[in-house]
Amino acid sequence: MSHISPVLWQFLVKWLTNSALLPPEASKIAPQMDALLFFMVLVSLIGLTVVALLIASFSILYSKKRHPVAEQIEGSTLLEATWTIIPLGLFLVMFVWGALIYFRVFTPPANAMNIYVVGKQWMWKAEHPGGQHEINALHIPMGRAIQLTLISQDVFHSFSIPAFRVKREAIPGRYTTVWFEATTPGTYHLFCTQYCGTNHSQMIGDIVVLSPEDYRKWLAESTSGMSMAQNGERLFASLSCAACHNARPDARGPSLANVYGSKLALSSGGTVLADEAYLRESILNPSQHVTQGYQPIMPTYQGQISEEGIIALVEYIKNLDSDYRVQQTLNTTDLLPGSEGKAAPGAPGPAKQGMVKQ
Amino acid sequence: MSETSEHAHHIVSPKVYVVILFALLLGTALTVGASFVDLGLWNPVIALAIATSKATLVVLYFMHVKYSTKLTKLTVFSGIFLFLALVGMTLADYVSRAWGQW
Amino acid sequence: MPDSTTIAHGAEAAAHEEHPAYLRHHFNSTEQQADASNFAMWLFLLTEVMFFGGLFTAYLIYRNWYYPAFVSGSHQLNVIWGTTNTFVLILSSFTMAMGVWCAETRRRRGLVLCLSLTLVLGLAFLGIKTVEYREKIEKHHVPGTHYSIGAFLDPAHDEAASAAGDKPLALDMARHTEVYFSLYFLMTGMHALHMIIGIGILVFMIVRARAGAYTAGHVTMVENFGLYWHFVDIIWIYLFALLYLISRH
Amino acid sequence: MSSDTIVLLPDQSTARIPKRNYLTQENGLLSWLLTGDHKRIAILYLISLSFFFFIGGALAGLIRLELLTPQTDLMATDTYNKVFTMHGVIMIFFFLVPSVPATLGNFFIPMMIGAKDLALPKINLLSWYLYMAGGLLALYTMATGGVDTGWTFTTPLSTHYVNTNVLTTGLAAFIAGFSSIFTGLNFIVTIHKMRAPGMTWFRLPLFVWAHYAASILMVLATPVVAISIVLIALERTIGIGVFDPTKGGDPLLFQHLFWFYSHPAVYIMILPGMGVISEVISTFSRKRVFGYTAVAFSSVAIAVFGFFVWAHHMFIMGISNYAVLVFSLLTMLVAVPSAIKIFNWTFTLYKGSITFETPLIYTFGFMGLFTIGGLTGVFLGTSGTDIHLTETYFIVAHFHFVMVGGMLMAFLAGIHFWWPKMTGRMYPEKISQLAAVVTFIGFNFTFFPQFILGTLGMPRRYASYPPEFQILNVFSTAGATILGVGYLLPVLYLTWSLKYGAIAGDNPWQATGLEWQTQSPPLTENFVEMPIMDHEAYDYEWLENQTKNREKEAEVTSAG
Repeated sequence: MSHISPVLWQFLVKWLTNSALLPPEASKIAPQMDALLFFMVLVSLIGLTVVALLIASFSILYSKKRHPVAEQIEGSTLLEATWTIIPLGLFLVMFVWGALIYFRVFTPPANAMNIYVVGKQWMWKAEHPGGQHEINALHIPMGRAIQLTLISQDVFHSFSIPAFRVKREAIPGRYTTVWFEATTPGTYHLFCTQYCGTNHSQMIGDIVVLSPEDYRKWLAESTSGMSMAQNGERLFASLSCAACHNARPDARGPSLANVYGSKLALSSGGTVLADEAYLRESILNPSQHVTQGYQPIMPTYQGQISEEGIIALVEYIKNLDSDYRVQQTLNTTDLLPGSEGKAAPGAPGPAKQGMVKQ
Repeated sequence: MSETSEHAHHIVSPKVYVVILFALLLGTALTVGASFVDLGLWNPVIALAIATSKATLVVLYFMHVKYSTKLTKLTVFSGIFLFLALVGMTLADYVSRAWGQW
Repeated sequence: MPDSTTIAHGAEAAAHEEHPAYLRHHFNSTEQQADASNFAMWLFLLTEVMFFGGLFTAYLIYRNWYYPAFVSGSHQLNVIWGTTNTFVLILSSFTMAMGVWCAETRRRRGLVLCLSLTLVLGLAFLGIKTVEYREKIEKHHVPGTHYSIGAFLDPAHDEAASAAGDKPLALDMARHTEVYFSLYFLMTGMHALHMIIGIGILVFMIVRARAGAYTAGHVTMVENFGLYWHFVDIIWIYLFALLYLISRH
Repeated sequence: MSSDTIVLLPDQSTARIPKRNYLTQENGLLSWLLTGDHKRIAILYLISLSFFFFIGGALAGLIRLELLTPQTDLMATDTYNKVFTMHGVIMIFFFLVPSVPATLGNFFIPMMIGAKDLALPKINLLSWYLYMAGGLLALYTMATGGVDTGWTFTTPLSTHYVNTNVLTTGLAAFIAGFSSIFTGLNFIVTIHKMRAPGMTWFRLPLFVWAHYAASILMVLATPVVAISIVLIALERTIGIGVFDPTKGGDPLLFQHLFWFYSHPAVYIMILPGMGVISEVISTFSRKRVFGYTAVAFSSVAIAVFGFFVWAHHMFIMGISNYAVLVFSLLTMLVAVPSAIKIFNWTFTLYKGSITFETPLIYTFGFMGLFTIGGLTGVFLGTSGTDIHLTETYFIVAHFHFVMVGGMLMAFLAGIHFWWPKMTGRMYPEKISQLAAVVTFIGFNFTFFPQFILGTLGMPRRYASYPPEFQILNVFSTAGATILGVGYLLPVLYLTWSLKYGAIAGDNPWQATGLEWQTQSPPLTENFVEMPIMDHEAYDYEWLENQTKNREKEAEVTSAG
């Protein structure tokens, strides 16, 4: 192989030994995705070969030398039908197969562990339920379903883990979710794949998959002392949410215990599933999500809580399984000066007092 | 439409225009009147229905589509169709987002 | 193949005819020329439909999302001005249609009169629109940094809102009235822009009509402009219904 | 050699370029700038398009150079961002969208249907001026600091988070959009109203059908992007809240409106190219296109279905899952007509009598590359695999296969095919065959590695990347060099041929289209007398009889 440039040869060998066509399969969905990909590559190769062979053989057989006079052929309905139906059938198979995978990637199982990810120019911030924060990195345990709840603070970003074959846009103003279950410990690429401005190509990081023991160790090492729900609780108190959401008989707001995951009847009619997105929306645009039997008196917190703050609140509300906790909070807020009459109807005032910028 | 031929240029008589004018004015009065009555869900439906019939009158008579070639009719139709496709398919996304995950 | 025969027929017929001065060299007959420009105008209107289509889509989506804001927003509009404007525009459409008739029947004075009336009515429409816009500007209902939501938080102290019996909106919903006014100004503004362009062409056409340019058999320009003017009218019919009326009661 | 070519040139010692033709009709710069002649406007477009193509190409070269190494060493990241944005804007709005329609379409549609000109010559000239205004504005933008939003102008990035020249670039695209609308409108009117006697719909060359389909897309889709650009501009200047999430707007709505145009735009780009392929493949296999009606209707089907697939650009952006299903299914449907076309072209070769001149070599290149490009499109239209592949180099490779591999190959095939008609002179055959092969090889070298980069997960629009992707990027950059040579060659030898090329005569390829039945270069009014179409499209027997009759006549006159 002396005639091949040694540099090129080195490169080739390096590439072939490294990773040939696909990144490692490190999640449960990856082999399924790859199976479909291989099927599609196979179909494409066959299709391409058929076309190439036909062109090549016709070119040889019917070149002017061999075949000086062309025979005029109008067409053939049978052939037209063949190459309409066969590709259509194959494409439909791909459609159904692909839709099944799409369905799996974006339908998290009920017991998934939820990690929040906030994208901003140009970093990823991950928030674990235990209160661990990470930037441009995500530590996750192997063999456990992880759901990511994504949001962006500014522009569109996209959270991509090629080794897991998953990707989801983080969009401003709305939660999106994706889930995966890592199968192999190791460190994998995290990319932002949606163009997001100057340092788009530096919005990268590491996904670190740990064995369950290592993960526990990591959790213990990187704890910030307060869980996310505890952070939320503090915020809940300082924003005086318990002034209304206190589960007393005369409460102006609905009780929030066990509200997560339930079907709520709205005063505008209709019911809604109280998920993360709903909780977030009803903090920011409360008048559109008034629970039946209550007045639309809650002020909006748009522009007053950071996305991380909202996440903490959402996480707190999610974990509320009794009114006892709220009433505890209430007792503490009662001690705060000027906490009475915060949510006076129609007055935008309370926001000023309860403002917490994280 | 027997009077529609490829080349005969149909001249609509002023009488027709006057009739249409009064129909349009009447339609406007009706729709304004209807808007002050609370009909719930029917308010937008009625308003849009009257607007559409007014628009249809304008297209058919003022714009001579009634007397035009098939090609013109097809053009108008394809415009409406694609307009509805743009609005409809985009709205379909927004409406079905509220249905939740699956 | 009727299509081909008619065209062939047209070509032969044209060969025996005297060519009028306005027949451009690449057409075979005046009919072909008129047909072509008429069809082109329709296609252009199609692009206009799609142009406004984007705005209508946005309007429908946000009306769905922020219904109370859209209701309160529309209560700030003046139905009397709106209705007057609708009448004005329908009348101008009528005068335009009559103008086309005058051109077709070769009445020069009638055509000039009709076009002038259309012009006056068009200007009247824009005048009323200006009055409406000024009202919005004074109340800080133009989206942007100076946008004010006072009228929606406290409707009792706002003339238009209290007249409509508005209840105060929650702060978050009141903020979304800005979306309503964004769309209001966009849609009516785009419509007004089309009116202004139309009026410019009208002035040009009146000058030419006085010289008798459109009453000698070549009416395509008048007809095409008529199509444009009627189209602008249709857009307004829908804008009037969507912006002023459907949330009125 | 004579048995493997169909080229039939007049006796070079006596042949002359006709004295009176559209090029010599009038002289002086003004006669060009104020012309209403569709052929002259086509030439104006050809020159200006080539200019923008090479600017866009130079930017592509810069991108490839930067990506030679994993670090950002050649330019800063925001410079890189500006470079790829301007590459996209210039290539899409100022090269690909107008490429075949504005040059070859403009030149040949009236000739093919036997008309003297397009229906609206002034509008045609206006659309060239709009194109130039838009193009120069884009260049001005580039010179005064550029723009770094990506050609997709994604909100809220473009409205709130960049402070580069979004407004002027948007205005440039807006103006170019109107140029495109007017071109499409002109074509539709012309094809409907200006056909020669006997030229029925099913006697139209497939080139005309393809342009008709593309024109529908131009007329109906472009205004939607125009309004979304207006909305962006107002959002940036005044701060209206239609796309701004903090004011209650939905940034996804912009994506809907944008892709409502920009997906059909892909078909605007490729359909005219497909038209070229039909003409070339029929001519060089001396056969009527296999399944004429199927090919004609598949063009229209692509145009119609093309409108209803736009949201497949948004599968992972949080549109509703039901919408994903619907749009994914519709995307599968739009893939079928393209497959039909490929097979019909292939079977046009069957029992033909094929010669391998340059246009056919480019056509074979097109068929191979477009097949790959089309099939990889199915990977992206399938909702499941789209998750992994979208926003990576896979998508970059995919659309370059379709648009550069497909469209540019078709454009070059068409330019070579009609060069003798446009200029009256032949291009040099040998070197142009070489150029076609070089282009094909260079293209594959450049873009095939990018598929693998994509499956490996390398994101698009990255100025720097992890080092393990370097080897494939080196391949790609090396290929781009070859590709560059492949594109420069035609410029050189085509320019050379303007003066030194062999005189082509009326119909060097013995093709059947009406455009070949008149002198080359044609008269300003195209035909001496109005042609009458009395045969089907691609009727080679008619052509032979025609030639025989003419020979007989010549014999009779010489004998007499």
